[in-house]
Amino acid sequence: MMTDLSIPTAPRKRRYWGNVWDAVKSTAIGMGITFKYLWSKSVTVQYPDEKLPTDERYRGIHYLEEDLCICCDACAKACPIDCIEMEATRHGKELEWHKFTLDYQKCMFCELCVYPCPKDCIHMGKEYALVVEDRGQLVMDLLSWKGLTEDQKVRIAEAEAKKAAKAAAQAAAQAAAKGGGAKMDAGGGGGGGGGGDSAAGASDAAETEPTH
Amino acid sequence: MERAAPSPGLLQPGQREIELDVRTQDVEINMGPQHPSTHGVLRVLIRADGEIVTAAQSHLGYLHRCAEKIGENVDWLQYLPYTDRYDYLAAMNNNLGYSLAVEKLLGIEVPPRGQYLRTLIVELNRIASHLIAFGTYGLDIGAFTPFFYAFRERELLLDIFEKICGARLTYSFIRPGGVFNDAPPGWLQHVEDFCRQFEKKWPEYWDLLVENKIFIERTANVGIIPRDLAIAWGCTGPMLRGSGVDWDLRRDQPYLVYDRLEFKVITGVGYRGTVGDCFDRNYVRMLEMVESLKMVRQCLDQMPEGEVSHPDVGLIIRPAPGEAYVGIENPRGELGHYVVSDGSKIARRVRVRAPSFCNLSLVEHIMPGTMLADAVAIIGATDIVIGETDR
Amino acid sequence: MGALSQKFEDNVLTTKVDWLLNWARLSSIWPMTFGLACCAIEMMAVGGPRFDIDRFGAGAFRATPRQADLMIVAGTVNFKMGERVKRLYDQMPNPKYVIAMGACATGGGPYYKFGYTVMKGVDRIVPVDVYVAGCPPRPEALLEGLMLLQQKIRRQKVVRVPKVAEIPSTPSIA
Amino acid sequence: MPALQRDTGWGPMQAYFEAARAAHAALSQAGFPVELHQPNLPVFAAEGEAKELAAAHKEGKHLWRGDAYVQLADRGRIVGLCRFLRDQLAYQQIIDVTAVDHAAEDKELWGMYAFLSLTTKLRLSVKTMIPKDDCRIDSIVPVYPGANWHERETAEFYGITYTGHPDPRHMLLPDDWVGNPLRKDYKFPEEYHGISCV
Repeated sequence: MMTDLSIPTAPRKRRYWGNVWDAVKSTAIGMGITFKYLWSKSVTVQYPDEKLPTDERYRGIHYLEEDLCICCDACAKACPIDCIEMEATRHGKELEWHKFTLDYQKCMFCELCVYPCPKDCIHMGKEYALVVEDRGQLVMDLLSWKGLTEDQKVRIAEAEAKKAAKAAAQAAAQAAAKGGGAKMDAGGGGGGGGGGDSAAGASDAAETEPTH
Repeated sequence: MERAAPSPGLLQPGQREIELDVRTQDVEINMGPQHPSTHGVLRVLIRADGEIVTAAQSHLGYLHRCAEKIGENVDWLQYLPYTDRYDYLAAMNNNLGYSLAVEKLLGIEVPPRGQYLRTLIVELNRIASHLIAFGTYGLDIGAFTPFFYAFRERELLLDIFEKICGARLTYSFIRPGGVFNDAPPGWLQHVEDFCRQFEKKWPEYWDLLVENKIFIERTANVGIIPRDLAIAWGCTGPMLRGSGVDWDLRRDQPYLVYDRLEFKVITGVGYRGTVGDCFDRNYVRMLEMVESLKMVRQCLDQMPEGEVSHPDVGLIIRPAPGEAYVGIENPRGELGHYVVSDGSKIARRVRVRAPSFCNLSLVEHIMPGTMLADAVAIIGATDIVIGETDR
Repeated sequence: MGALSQKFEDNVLTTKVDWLLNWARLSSIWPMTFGLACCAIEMMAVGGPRFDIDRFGAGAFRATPRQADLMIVAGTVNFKMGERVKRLYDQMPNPKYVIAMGACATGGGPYYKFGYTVMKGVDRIVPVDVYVAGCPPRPEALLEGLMLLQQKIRRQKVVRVPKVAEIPSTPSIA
Repeated sequence: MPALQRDTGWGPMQAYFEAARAAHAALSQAGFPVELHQPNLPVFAAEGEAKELAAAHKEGKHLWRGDAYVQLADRGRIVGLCRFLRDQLAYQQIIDVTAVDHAAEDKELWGMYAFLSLTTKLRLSVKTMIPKDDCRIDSIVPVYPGANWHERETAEFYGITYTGHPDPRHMLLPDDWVGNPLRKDYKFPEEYHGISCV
């Protein structure tokens, strides 16, 4: 239902006592409105005891899905103030992370770093309260681990072993080609070596995407 | 302080002693940059003879943040977050002004749903901005309570903004080519709930502050800006309309979907004083909230389905060479963006024509002759945002 | 505290006196109305009904630095304003605290790269106690900052002699 | 230029083009040395416009889009032009006074003026060239008082001297600031009053 929002016409000019009456009356009306809220429910949120739920799209402190990230620098380039810095060493398809820092002395939470990410791995989180006593702590490392994980080491070892096997097979094929000429064997051996790698899902695109 | 103050008791030869009731002398008062009743870090140097202001001079630049230089150094899209920060009370409108200027160079039209969503959210932001203007204006002239009422409703609006774009103040939501995200499910219902709630609250503000006799005495017939003066000094927005000029870019040079919406342009009518006084400027803002609410409702009714952004505009924008000026109706007046492109991904020039800047330039000229206490009322009624005057 | 400050050794009595004084200080921090930019709006929101900074005893926003204990630097400080910030800080009575609210006050923020007039951190002119990240920080984050400041005040030694390791290193003031 | 079939969403384009044409005609009739510049790209981008633009750029053709504007050849007559616009063509409001520096090696700055008419609801932008080695132009404050602060601001950002300006103080920068920040050859300062800028 629409409340009537039309404006009443201005009353005629009043003299001294009229003014006094106006002042008292309008103040009383205002007091009445305020008084009405005495019994209504308070809107105050008792932070930190109760916290408002942050929304789905809230742009808070970033978080990084490190296992997906390919260190492509797209977010750093999209940042208007260059507050993202990343550094990693490549071991074939695996990345050895050294740092991925976000400088909250500069960051303005504009979300422009999130859009260009090819792997959709950097997000704005729901955390917002970042208070420190030392300014240097605001340069935050988003990495949850540094260096190589055990899984990665295993995968690197596997990949290297495969590479070695492939190289050996190729060498053998070449030797065979020199000797008799069975090229078909060598091609088949190489294909089988590539297809058997099941752990390459995340790092597959690393070869096609632009690198650091 | 050219005039030396006469020192009591020391008579020059041949001088006759005159007893004065009140001995006044010129004093220079620095209002600001840190002052409770200037909106931000404005410094107004006031020379007063007793209680009467004889001259005023504004000093700006205490919040100069080089927005225009930054515009020449970052990408077209990367500049968008900076537009939030010059008029931080109406960041959506700033995003819109910049986006429209870039779209003019891109030569693209945003899909209807995008247009409606923009209109809707811009009007909601106008309400939020006018709420602050209303609350802090009360605060300026001594009424503390309206501030709490204004902030209570504003928090509801900020919840709405937070749901759609994830930020409370610096939204970066409207972008060149459309908007970043479509409304989440249930969001439009949320807006409708707000409309219903706000409609009940608005008459309270009217009774609480605008009809209050003390408020009327402080603002009516104070700081009168005649119609011609307002036009000549390039005032826009509520400042111009408060002086009785019937001018609103939303109606007269319609952008977005304003030509499909029905609304009234509010002008000052001298409701409690003379046309163009501080009361009228506040009056225009108060009633504009209602008009904005009407527009929001119409947008909700007419909201079409479909895409919200133009598909061709990506993250790297390369507009055609050329220059474009787009002025939109901000809560404070005409916000103009003048952009010059050379066809590359970085702008040649981003010029911001800030409404507060132009409105404020007149203030120092209407202040002389008023009482010192009225200076606060005049600055408050101008509703400036220093982030915008200084950029 | 003047003549009595930091004169006494650790003992039961001085510890309790310290506790009492610190408790009094941290429960009635009076901030200064010192809004500079966007963050000031969030600072006002903290004073508003939903977040209500009065619950922490810090709701009495004073307009003059002479009555204030806490300066919340809410917004971008540029060189023109920096001079005034310093002057305002100097006018505040001891003990005084500074919260740098938001990215701009902390380290230049978004204006770090091309903002030729923007000071890259307010700690270049006044010593800062607590930094609050965000652009602008949510009101809750500012409340968090206030609570951190209260913790910091709780650790203060008022009448006791501080150990060398506990003396905070004040940044050089230009 | 084809008439618009749909609404643009950013304001009445066609009306502004016509305003520029009409203003140009009236001004040249009154004896002002003006020329009209109109965009030569359509208002709405066509498919594959980027390629067309690139090709045109290679050939040295200047294709551009945006607002039409009137260029004044003799910058000494800017005050007269403003008075003519205000009195004869009913452009009551000055909206903006600014300048553009295109490149550090350019010899000239653009001086830009934007006008608005409240009665005819039209806009007009006027441009004039200001050489960098003789960076002065007459102030239009006597005609449009609203240009006062705009000119002060442009003066400090670009180093343009507005002769006859009633209040030529610094506007936004400190009084002892060195350099004109919006010039393209501006060097960012290293320190200010002993406070490092980096």
